[in-house]
Amino acid sequence: MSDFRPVQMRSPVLTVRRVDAYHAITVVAPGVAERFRSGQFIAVAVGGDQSGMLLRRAFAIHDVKPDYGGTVEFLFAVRGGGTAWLAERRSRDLLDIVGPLGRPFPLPRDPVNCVLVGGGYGSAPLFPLAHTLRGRGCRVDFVLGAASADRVFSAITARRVAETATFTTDDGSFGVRGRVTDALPQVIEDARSDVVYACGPMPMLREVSAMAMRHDIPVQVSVEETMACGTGVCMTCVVPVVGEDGITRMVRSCVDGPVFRGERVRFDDVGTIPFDALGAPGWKARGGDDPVSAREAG
Amino acid sequence: MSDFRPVQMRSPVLTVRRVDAYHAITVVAPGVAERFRSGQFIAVAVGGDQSGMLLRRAFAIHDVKPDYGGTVEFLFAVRGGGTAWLAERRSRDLLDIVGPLGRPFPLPRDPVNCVLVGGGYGSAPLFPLAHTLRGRGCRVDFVLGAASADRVFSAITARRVAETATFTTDDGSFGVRGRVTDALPQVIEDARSDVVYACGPMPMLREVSAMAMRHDIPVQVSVEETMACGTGVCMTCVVPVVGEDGITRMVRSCVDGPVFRGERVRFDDVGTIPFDALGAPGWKARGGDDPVSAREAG
Amino acid sequence: MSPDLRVRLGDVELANPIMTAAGCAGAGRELAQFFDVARIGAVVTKSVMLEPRAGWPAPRMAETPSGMLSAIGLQGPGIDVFLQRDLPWLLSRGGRAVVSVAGGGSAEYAELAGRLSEAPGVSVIEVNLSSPNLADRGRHFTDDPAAAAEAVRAVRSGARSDIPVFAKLSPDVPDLVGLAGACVEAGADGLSMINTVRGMSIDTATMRPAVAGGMGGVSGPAIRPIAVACVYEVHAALPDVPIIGMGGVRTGSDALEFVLAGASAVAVGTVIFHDPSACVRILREFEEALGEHGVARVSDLVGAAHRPMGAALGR
Amino acid sequence: MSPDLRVRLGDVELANPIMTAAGCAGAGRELAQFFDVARIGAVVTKSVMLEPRAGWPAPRMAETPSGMLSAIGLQGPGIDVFLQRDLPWLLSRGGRAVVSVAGGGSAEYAELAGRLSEAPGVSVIEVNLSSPNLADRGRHFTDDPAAAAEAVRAVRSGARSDIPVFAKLSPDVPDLVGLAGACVEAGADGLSMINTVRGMSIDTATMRPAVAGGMGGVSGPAIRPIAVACVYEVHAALPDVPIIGMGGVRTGSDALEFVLAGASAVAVGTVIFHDPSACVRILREFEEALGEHGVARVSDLVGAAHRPMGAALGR
Ligand SMILES: Cc1cc2nc3c(=O)[nH]c(=O)nc-3n(C[C@H](O)[C@H](O)[C@H](O)COP(=O)(O)OP(=O)(O)OC[C@H]3O[C@@H](n4cnc5c(N)ncnc54)[C@H](O)[C@@H]3O)c2cc1C
Ligand SMILES: Cc1cc2nc3c(=O)[nH]c(=O)nc-3n(C[C@H](O)[C@H](O)[C@H](O)COP(=O)(O)OP(=O)(O)OC[C@H]3O[C@@H](n4cnc5c(N)ncnc54)[C@H](O)[C@@H]3O)c2cc1C
Ligand SMILES: Cc1cc2nc3c(=O)[nH]c(=O)nc-3n(C[C@H](O)[C@H](O)[C@H](O)COP(=O)(O)O)c2cc1C
Ligand SMILES: Cc1cc2nc3c(=O)[nH]c(=O)nc-3n(C[C@H](O)[C@H](O)[C@H](O)COP(=O)(O)O)c2cc1C
Ligand code: FES
Ligand code: FES
Repeated sequence: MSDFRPVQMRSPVLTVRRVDAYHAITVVAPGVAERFRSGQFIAVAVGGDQSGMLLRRAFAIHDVKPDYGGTVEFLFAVRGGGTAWLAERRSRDLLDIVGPLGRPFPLPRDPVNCVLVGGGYGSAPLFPLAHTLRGRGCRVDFVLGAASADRVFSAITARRVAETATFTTDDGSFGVRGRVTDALPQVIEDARSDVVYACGPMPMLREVSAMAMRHDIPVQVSVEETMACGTGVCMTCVVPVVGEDGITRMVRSCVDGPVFRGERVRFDDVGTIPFDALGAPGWKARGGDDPVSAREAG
Repeated sequence: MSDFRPVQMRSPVLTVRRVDAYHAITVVAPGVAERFRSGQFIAVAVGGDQSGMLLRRAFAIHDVKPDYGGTVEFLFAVRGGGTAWLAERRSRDLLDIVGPLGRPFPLPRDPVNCVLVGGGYGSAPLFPLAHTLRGRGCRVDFVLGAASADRVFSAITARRVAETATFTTDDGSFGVRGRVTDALPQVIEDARSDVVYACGPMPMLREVSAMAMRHDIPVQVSVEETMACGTGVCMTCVVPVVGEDGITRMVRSCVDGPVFRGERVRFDDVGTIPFDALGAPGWKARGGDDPVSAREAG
Repeated sequence: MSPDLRVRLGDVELANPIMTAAGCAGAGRELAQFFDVARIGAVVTKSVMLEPRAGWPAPRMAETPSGMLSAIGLQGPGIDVFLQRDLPWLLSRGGRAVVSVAGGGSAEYAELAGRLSEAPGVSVIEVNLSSPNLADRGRHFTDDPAAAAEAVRAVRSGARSDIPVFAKLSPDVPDLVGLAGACVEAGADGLSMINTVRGMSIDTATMRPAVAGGMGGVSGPAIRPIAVACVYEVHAALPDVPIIGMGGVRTGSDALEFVLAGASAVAVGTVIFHDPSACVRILREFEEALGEHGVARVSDLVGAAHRPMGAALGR
Repeated sequence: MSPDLRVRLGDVELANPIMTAAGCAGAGRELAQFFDVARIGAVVTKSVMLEPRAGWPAPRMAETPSGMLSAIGLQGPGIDVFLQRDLPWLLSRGGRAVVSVAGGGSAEYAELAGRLSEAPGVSVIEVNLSSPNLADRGRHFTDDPAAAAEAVRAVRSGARSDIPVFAKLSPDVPDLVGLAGACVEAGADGLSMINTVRGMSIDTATMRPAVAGGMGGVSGPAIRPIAVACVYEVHAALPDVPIIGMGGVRTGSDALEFVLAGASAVAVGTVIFHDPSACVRILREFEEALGEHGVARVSDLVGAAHRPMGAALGR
């Protein structure tokens, strides 16, 4: 694997399945499959050639198989026009995909104990990660949560792959009633976890990161910010992240992420420009430097 | 048939076929089928729910059958994004169609001799017309032309339905080399035609109308002007037509047409506002009445 | 409990906020084939002029991404035919009539308003200010706030006092808020916006402009964000002036977007060409959206996007 | 025979007319994963400022029909990093650099131009005039032709004389032709247009503006007819001034549309987000379209839609 560059291709749909509240699409995409590392995502064009939906939709890669030269599976919930269109695809349709994109989950050098925490479809990228970690001799524990039973992800696979799998639902329809963060501390202690991997909504990632920090173990989170390009050129997907040098920067979650060290993401400041961020208004006094006006084009 | 109003429906596609250079789509559309009269058309939404193509595409109804409560067939050549999308439909897809639209071909009361002249896909509406005319005891003769053999329409059906069928192609690849207007005078004389029906490009209709007038027989033409709505509300599809009262008006080809008496269409003035048209600049002197400026919204 | 959909345009109350946009629904007759025109808030008619007008030659339109470019040139039969044929038909079907008028100068605007005031049943007069001002070399009234104000004043003085007058604005003006203020100052009871956005398409096959008029107006969903910005901005400056918002409304959610920006009513234009039943579908979707938000009165939502976070519903 | 695609922007010749639009391609590095950046006419960089700038908070974008609304706020690392890291990288790959600059006042514009002139390899400087003019309460330079002219003059005076300066215009101005004329008068060698169109989206779930900045800029195919109209109109008024046309270019045929309207070169922006290989695809389609028309030189087509019918090719 010398070439990590993403590729763009028209991939034939192999299968479209319903999985509880989700749809799973598998496409034949050898170039993507061979480059893929856990935590990466693909960006899918939606609506066809004359679509009014211009922007690609980002989906975590859930599974990669060697069949047909390499297939890639992603799962999604129907949300708006793009996912509704995807849900109507049939096998042999072509999907225009770009991938694999983004910074993957860093892997531990040693066979340590890993707890993987997922919320809703945020669980998707944790499955290939679990397989890889197992392959390296790591212990894997899952904590997967969702609003309701039909949104809990691949419970059977989770149980099969992991040492333990704990499930939580907001309505108690499956597993423990509550949130993943209610269950996590116990799992960390029982499993003597050395590292946390998490993917899900921002508030969940914030709490998981805080917990990991309290337990003094590293945490890798995969964030989700609205993305227009997925390839690093549009600057729409920024989150405030503290760098090695202690300086906060607005970094692109598509190329500098989506995986970040949890303690470096300034969750409380997501949706703002922290006053001490590089280039924030007044960051370096040049006299009367105003925030950019609302009519700003770029 | 007391209700002539068009209907709007989501019609399942029954079949999609290739017919030489054309695609033929049959949809299940009972409401349209039962109201249909020859010469009418349907307006089809293209590109799906989030399509960037906002305007419906107009297609002549080529065939209507009683199966499944009523089916409607239309034929088209791929031209731009809308027809390309249509060509990719498969059976069981739904098409949003509105129809039947427009003024149909008026039918003769008596069993007279009718010559039907079609250019390219303009032949489409002549087939149901031929059946209806035959049903009324009329003699039918076809003169069908196209650029090349693969664009000549349903030659076999034409031969079966009509007394005679003459074909012309620009390149001579089928029938006589030349245009329908080269063959028409002879057919009119041989068949002692009493009336001409024609559908095709404007220049063809102009010549056919002129010929019919020279032979002193009535001519009904079906015109094609770009249409945004097909239902009479947008005023984009106008052509200059002389009314019963001798006054030229810019009339809507979607509801006042597409079928007009050939001698009433001011073919030479298509694409202009004739100076003597109702409401033309200076038509009624009100002093300094300017043509509407180019920034005009409506 | 279903939400209260009634809205006020000046002194007039409409049963609901969804209406047609001028020039996109004739006077309602063609659309009545697809739905009952009495069910929507109002039918806004094609702009009526004093005399018959032939408009621009064809081609008059070109499709553009998520929109269209058109140059019709105000084709219409004139006020006499409108009063004899179109208006009575609409009223006979129980439709609410908002009549759009276009004139070449103040005298014409005043005369149109007077003629409409003699006829019974006109709910609102909308003044299309994007028609050419003959006294100013055919520039639009909207190009000059003073000229626009004069046209509004003419309509207001010619119209019966119980008929609200709405001034319809184009977005292609140097200072929209200033223009809006000038129209209100001149007696407009409300504002309609936006008219089409100036644009052009070139046919790459013929290498000529795609519509005979050269320039045309862009409409449809493509211009919605531009229209929402205009409504938002004018509502911020003139919060008490009712606005009929329009520009690319395709769904009930789009209509809600305009209401949140500050519109009291919402007109559907180009999307009617796509879906002749659009107005009733949008009305249904709009009502459902209100239900999902648990909103009791649509009027509570007008301009809600301007309120501080968390206070959007003003409760 | 394949058509001659070379075009001139002032004194600079480009191998072909297809380039990236500012802010939609970084400085080329990310796109180089998908194609060879040396193949397109030029890479127009994200607007560079003197200092690092964090821009607007997220959410910074919303999808709109056939377009998007964005409010980035000129995030960037500043000229030092640009000159050390981004520009050398682009040049090392054989890319042509058109560097966009944004300043808060004339002094900054002049300094940016000076810094760029010291570095080797800058082909053209594009002056983003839609940045806030700090001396005028943050209004944009384009809001005032005099301020725009001053910024252009500052860049022209700061820049090496062999580097053409292009002024980038916004369509939301009272008098585009007047503004364009003022920029040319002030020394602009050419014009780039259009920047994004002011717009807004409201999220109907939260009932708040969809982007953190409130107002944003609309881009993408939705605005293409607006952009074509601007290019057509300015080319009609200033036929000798080279124009870089942009706004919603998606296909080679769209690029041709801009050339026919009067553009000498064509930039691709938002569509890159949809298709990272867009520039090379569009270049190929553009070349094919020229072939179909039997055109020998792209320069023969610049402004062809202005010529009388039948003389479009000027032959
Ligand atoms: C790195 C990453 C990985 C993701 N993985 C998955 C996954 O595995 N499964 C899954 O179901 N969803 C995933 N999402 C979210 C997914 O991208 C959105 O659900 C999807 O874009 C919604 O598209 P839509 O057309 O249905 O919704 P719309 O609301 O119509 O979308 C409108 C626009 O907003 C953007 N958008 C809307 N919601 C989101 C969101 N939550 N995140 C980012 N952009 C959004 C869309 O891309 C589009 O541009 C992921 C997002 C990111 C950034
Ligand atoms: C009454 C009527 C009957 C028709 N019957 C047939 C038929 O039976 N078979 C057939 O193949 N075609 C027919 N046409 C033409 C057909 O509507 C166009 O070929 C089709 O709209 C092209 O769509 P597109 O998206 O492929 O092309 P595009 O060029 O991408 O279309 C862009 C826009 O222009 C309009 N347009 C383009 N060409 C035409 C045209 N020739 N006439 C009207 N509008 C056009 C489209 O509706 C659309 O709004 C008919 C047209 C009319 C008006
Ligand atoms: C996300 C984004 C960022 C942009 N950044 C800049 C910029 O930094 N400088 C600039 O002059 N224009 C900027 N623009 C405007 C584009 O260069 C271009 O003028 C506009 O988007 C129209 O072209 P398009 O429709 O092809 O995108 C930006 C546009 C977008 C969408
Ligand atoms: C074909 C057409 C004709 C129009 N005619 C008029 C008109 O006569 N008077 C008027 O005020 N506006 C007219 N408009 C503008 C619309 O009323 C509306 O303001 C504009 O199209 C934006 O709304 P939309 O995007 O929903 O169409 C017309 C628009 C179109 C597309
Ligand atoms: S999504 Fe465009 S930079 Fe990240
Ligand atoms: S197509 Fe709209 S009136 Fe004929």
